[in-house]
Amino acid sequence: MSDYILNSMWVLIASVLVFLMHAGFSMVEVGFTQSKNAVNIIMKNFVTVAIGVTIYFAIGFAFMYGKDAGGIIGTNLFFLVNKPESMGGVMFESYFFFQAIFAATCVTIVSGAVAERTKFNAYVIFCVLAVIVIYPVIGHWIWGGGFLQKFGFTDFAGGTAVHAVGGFCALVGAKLVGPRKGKYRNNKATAIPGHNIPLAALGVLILWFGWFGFNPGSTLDITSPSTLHAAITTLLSGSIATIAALVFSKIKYGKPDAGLTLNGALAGLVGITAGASMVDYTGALIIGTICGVMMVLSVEFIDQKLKIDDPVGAISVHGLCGALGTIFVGLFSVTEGLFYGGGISLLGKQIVGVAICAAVAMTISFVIFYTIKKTIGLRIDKEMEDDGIDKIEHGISAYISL
Amino acid sequence: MSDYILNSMWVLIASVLVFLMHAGFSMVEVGFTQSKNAVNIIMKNFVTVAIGVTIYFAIGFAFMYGKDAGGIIGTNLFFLVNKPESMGGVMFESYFFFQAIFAATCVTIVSGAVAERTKFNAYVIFCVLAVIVIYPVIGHWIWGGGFLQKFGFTDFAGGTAVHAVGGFCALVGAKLVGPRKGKYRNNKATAIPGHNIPLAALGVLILWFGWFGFNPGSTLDITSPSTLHAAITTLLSGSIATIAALVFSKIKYGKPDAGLTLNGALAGLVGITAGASMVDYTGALIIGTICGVMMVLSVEFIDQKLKIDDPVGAISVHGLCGALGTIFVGLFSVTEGLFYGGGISLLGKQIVGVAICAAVAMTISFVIFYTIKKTIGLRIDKEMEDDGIDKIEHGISAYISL
Amino acid sequence: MSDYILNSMWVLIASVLVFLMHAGFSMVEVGFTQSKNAVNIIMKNFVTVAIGVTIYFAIGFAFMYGKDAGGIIGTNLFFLVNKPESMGGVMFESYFFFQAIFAATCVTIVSGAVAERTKFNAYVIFCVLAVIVIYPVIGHWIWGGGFLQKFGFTDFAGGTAVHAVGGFCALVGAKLVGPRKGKYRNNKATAIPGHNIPLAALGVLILWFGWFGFNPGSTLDITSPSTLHAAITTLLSGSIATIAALVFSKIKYGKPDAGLTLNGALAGLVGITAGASMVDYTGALIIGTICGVMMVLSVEFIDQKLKIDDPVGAISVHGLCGALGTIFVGLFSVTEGLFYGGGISLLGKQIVGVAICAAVAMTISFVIFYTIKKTIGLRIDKEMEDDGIDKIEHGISAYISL
Amino acid sequence: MSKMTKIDIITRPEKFEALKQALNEIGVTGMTVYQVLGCGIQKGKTEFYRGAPLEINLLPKIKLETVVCEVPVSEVIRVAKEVLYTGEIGDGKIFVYDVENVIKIRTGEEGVRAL
Amino acid sequence: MSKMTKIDIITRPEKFEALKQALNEIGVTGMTVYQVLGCGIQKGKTEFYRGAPLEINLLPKIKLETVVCEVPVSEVIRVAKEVLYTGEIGDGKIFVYDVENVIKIRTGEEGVRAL
Amino acid sequence: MSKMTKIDIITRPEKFEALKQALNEIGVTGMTVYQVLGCGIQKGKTEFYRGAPLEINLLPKIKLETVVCEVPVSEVIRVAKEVLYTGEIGDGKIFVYDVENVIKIRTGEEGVRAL
Ligand SMILES: Nc1ncnc2c1ncn2[C@@H]1O[C@H](COP(=O)(O)OP(=O)(O)O)[C@@H](O)[C@H]1O
Ligand SMILES: Nc1ncnc2c1ncn2[C@@H]1O[C@H](COP(=O)(O)OP(=O)(O)O)[C@@H](O)[C@H]1O
Ligand SMILES: Nc1ncnc2c1ncn2[C@@H]1O[C@H](COP(=O)(O)OP(=O)(O)O)[C@@H](O)[C@H]1O
Repeated sequence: MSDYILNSMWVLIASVLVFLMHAGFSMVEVGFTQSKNAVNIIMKNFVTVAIGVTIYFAIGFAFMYGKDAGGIIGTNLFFLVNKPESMGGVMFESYFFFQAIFAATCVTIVSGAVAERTKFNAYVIFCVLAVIVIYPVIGHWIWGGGFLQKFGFTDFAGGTAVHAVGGFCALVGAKLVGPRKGKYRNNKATAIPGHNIPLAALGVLILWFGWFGFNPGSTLDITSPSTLHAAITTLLSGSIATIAALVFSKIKYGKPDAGLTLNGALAGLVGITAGASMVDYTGALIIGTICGVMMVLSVEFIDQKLKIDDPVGAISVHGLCGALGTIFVGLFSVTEGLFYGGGISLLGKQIVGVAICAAVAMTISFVIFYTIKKTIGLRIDKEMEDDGIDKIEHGISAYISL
Repeated sequence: MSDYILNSMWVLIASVLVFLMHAGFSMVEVGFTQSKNAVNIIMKNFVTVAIGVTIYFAIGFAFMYGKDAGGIIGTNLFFLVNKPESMGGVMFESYFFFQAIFAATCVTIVSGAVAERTKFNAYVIFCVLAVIVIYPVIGHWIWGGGFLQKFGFTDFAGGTAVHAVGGFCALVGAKLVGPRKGKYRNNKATAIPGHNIPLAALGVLILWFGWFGFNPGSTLDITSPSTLHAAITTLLSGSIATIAALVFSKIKYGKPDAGLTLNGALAGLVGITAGASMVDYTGALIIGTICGVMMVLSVEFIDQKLKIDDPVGAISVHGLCGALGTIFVGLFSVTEGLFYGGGISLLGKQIVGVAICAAVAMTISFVIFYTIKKTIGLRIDKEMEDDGIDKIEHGISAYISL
Repeated sequence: MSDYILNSMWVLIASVLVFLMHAGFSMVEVGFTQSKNAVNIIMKNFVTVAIGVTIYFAIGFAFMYGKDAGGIIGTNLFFLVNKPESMGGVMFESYFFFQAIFAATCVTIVSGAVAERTKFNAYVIFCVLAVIVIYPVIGHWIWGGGFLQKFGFTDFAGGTAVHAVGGFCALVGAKLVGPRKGKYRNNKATAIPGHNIPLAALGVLILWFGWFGFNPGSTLDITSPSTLHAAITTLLSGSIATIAALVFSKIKYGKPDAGLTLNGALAGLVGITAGASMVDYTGALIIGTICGVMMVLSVEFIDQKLKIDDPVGAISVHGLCGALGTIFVGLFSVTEGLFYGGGISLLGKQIVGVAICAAVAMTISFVIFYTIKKTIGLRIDKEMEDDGIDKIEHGISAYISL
Repeated sequence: MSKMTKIDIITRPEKFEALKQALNEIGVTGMTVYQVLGCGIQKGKTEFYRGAPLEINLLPKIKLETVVCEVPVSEVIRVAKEVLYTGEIGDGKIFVYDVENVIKIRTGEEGVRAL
Repeated sequence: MSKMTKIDIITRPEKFEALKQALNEIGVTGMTVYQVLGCGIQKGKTEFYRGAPLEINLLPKIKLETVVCEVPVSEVIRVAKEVLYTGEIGDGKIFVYDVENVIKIRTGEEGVRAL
Repeated sequence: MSKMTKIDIITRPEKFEALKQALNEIGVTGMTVYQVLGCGIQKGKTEFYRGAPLEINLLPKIKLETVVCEVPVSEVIRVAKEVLYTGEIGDGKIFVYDVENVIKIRTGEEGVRAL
């Protein structure tokens, strides 16, 4: 028996942990939105997973990990036809399984930001396209042998490839679909609080659990110490960011804000994702702290200055912290980071890489969302928004007690 | 260190994943029923696990995997006395642990179908008997060296042994206990919607997570590529079935039905269970699609034609899709399936096997339920049904806010 | 590849399973308390994890597993500086990760018992101090090479080190903070029922799931048969205790009590923790049964005789059953237990060890809680207790529907 | 303006559907429903929760409120009694109140025409 | 038919148990309870939720509604005031309305006898 | 004691915030809010749940109840109409009732002064 088997097994297990993150995302999004749209959120999360997996199997994986063409896109392995026996040092099936479960995550992030006002079919169309052209293509550049990878850009577990890209698509989507009715009164942001904080909290803890598959699993190598190292940095960053967000929200708003504290944990987890195996414990603690605080500032900035309505804070948590965390690798990488004597070379590459990915993600998602808006329309009608999508679009309420 | 250790470890981990399915079943059943009976559902699920494990340890395992007598039943290993060191290529303890966590699943399926109107003690009696005479005996035939196994009937992870058997018992139980009050008005089915769709959705995702222990774990061999293959077919079938049920319900009823979409995921997972390691990706996608659609038709048929009241759709999801999936092995098995040039031999065996198991499961469960009905009674009284089992039988409401 | 890698991997996976227990604790505590304090409970659980991990990383681990000084305390490895490559036969990182996730558990137990009336900052201070001076110090004595370990006291997975210690701190905390308003009317206990039994049930099942990391993981050795043995005893004890509590509550109060049944499962799991690898199946069943029954008696005794208000039953479940289970090792250990011909030597040591830990835990936590009470105060003010901590302290309700 | 009357019917939640249908049949179309907790002759009992006594003396009920004018009050009462009667404790009660005025926001109509 | 009166008592949820007991003692047995949100002098405050202002100006209250006839209204009010008084803002209010009729579905009795 | 009047406004939940603000501006400070289910002209439709017909004919509404005296009833009605009017079915209704008395528990004041 070889490391090969052991690593394949590890990746399988890590994938299964990651799978539960879909439950986490669902609960976070349900909890942070209004009860009248809970069924719709659930449905969106289910289609996201289902479509994500199916299309990634058919096309996405090929684009991402197929034979590289010009550093831009993969070109074979559609429907896994002619699949090799192994990939990345593990059984091909392990590799694919891990990636397929990841694939939908990027889109799920968007679903939270555009929640409560986006047409179901519009979202489904975006979901399909994103799993074909956004995630796998950028993923190819970063992980699949594309130009960013060759350039030296580094993203361990998807701080940019998954989170920042998802977050930037979310920004575009939320901007284009517009704020929920009543979110801005007299041009001032008002709170539309989530309807079920305990479910949201459960979701965050489930996500955290899954993150231990996401980050440590990304080494694809359980025999390497960096797998366990990544587990610990993930734990530390998530913890300190929780504290940072709690304390900072208390200072800023006078009360320990529950929503921001829960988001704080996620901010720390997203922030460490790009460099979990590359930064040391101190680095993890600093990254977590900064992400926890920056996320709070960003939530307010996006909500009140940019006037973009993001019910779950996805843009700040995934977009900002994903990007920050990726750039921080250039500062905190123990081998090449600026603060560890590695000079500014990696830092520069990280900034360039993040900028390219952000720009591309925003452009493609803008094209998609804008086209949808001008054709079938992005936004549910006024009546549906008032009465709740659940009743009108799905014909059922999430909670029925009479 | 040997494959033996590694496989034992894998089976342990898979078992733990399967264990969480009990949380999944609980949440699905709670979410799809009325709030006034939520505590009762919870209690049923807890006793099912507890009794299932305990009795399976004492008797069930012996009947199932003890020394075969006449192809019908196992005859030693009661209370695991004189247990061997290994079984199925893994440590005996691993093997037993995996099986014991499975054991209660079959009964749990029944609890959903008879929910909201069945006496608690009647259910407990059924549960005890089912874990002694239904699940282990049929299990022995299929997996324990019994006559069906010798005959060549194939059921990889329990499409029939667990799901179809559970579903057919559910059919008998639901028929004998009768529909919930108000379910049929003027002889027409009316909907009694579940009270908490988000919890049901969480349950489905948790079940899906556990399924990655259930199916891939059933190889008992992590070194074999079929373990990972089973993981991928499980993922694909669940995904496509979700889409199938969603689209089909939209076509049929005009709206994407949340309950049916959630059930769709389960239908796909059940459908692939019997053949997860034996069918290829295309097979998995076809099986998932068919199961997703058939489940929708079956739910309507059972509800409106058979007039059997199944609050959670267990009969269609587990009974129908379990049976279908097992038969499909005869069509889609890459080695022996009809569509892959294997002729009709396996198909025939699968049909015969499913038929025998269904017949036996229905007969035994009929005898049990009928005897209970005629003695202590199956059905709660009218008042309890009106006011909710929680308040009367358990003296408490699930949700208290005053 | 060596056992070393395999065991490190196993410990990593077990740790991740244990991590989800924080979700379990949160849901149990939320479910068993009133809705008006649900956000506060959530926040407490998040800070407990976050602070627990961070401080344990900085100080706690050093105190617990650093170089022993006089059998009392560890003295190096602060911030993991100069960490060795391996510990306990696994990679150091694995070892630390497992321990760090454990660390907060002990405090979480307290948070349930003092719920609904304790100041948030008072709790945070207790949490910080407990993770510095209570858990790691006693942990050092038992597991880190301290005097109890040398003495021969045995605690496999933390029946005393985690649960009994947590439970006894909870006793002191709940006593000092006093009962919730309205709990004792005319000096008689009245019920203040939990507001969400399904969430509590989910929490219990998630905890049970995590326990399969907690107990089997504690061998740190997947190649040893005792790992799997521990899994099975955990399963059996939890199951039989569920049944025991259900039946006993039915006998005692006329109805199968949902709260006690859920607590019953936990009682069995706590009870087996100290000896999971050392007792045989029969032992596990007996221990589970006794713990299930004793927990019910203890809940009533503490509630009605001691008049200590413990909303979730933490004192009985963790304190009593943790202590009992540890002592039972002296009776049921197959190698040294009294009932297995091992004489009373181990039993004596177990009793002495539990007594010392209980006394120390109660003393230190008394000093901490008493000092807090006399300085910043332990108890929220009357108005906050009436209106709910959520609205006043956190400025938000857990469930919002208008 | 002819007399308008508010009728509150408090009864078991499970009877609601039937009651609504019956009222529709006699021409009552507008109604507002409350989920309430009630106690009357039908008392709760003392239960135990974790061994501590718990008085459940409020049972979930629904209150159906309808303001009528053209449909005679007596007719509403007759129908409600018919549908809701079981003879068991907990059948519920009907309360009748005077209404001063009704305004329909959409049309601005007042009084009877607003119903 | 002697005059029947509906008394609505709006107060803090946590006072409910005590109020119910006190009313039982003076002979009020039937009551219906609503969970409502209220604001009066006791205003909410502006809180922050994720940094955005959130006006919580409705506080959860309960409304206990009881229709009495034989028990004098003044007696009910006296008892309610006694039990509910704390002197703090938020003690609540009592509203008194006239009732035209009451029907007990189970027995068909009307008016006082229905109470 | 000058006449006190209870005004019940039943309307869409999402209009509540605006209504509250508008009422505050004309001096109405006390109010009690109910979450109710209603049907009027705005009917529900038959939906399907797992293929079985499900009549959703009750829509969630809020009922805002306010007892006024000094603030004229007509003024409250005017403001409510202004804020709530959309012209679509579902705008809601206003019901006006007579109140016999009000008592403020904290101060013991009765009638107008209790408001
Ligand atoms: N005097 C009353 N005031 C207000 N509500 C009442 C009164 N009497 C009964 N009710 C309401 O009516 C419901 C049914 O009353 P109950 O006495 O149980 O019915 P029955 O007389 O048919 O047994 C109660 O639960 C309560 O909500
Ligand atoms: N004018 C009113 N109309 C309707 N409900 C009212 C009115 N005034 C007060 N209330 C209700 O009574 C509750 C208590 O009133 P509040 O003014 O806070 O009490 P207090 O006067 O004791 O401070 C409010 O929350 C509200 O539900
Ligand atoms: N006769 C009535 N009695 C009690 N409540 C009514 C009555 N008519 C309408 N309502 C309430 O008012 C709400 C709005 O009525 P609706 O007819 O839908 O408004 P609109 O007339 O503006 O279309 C209903 O949902 C219901 O709660």
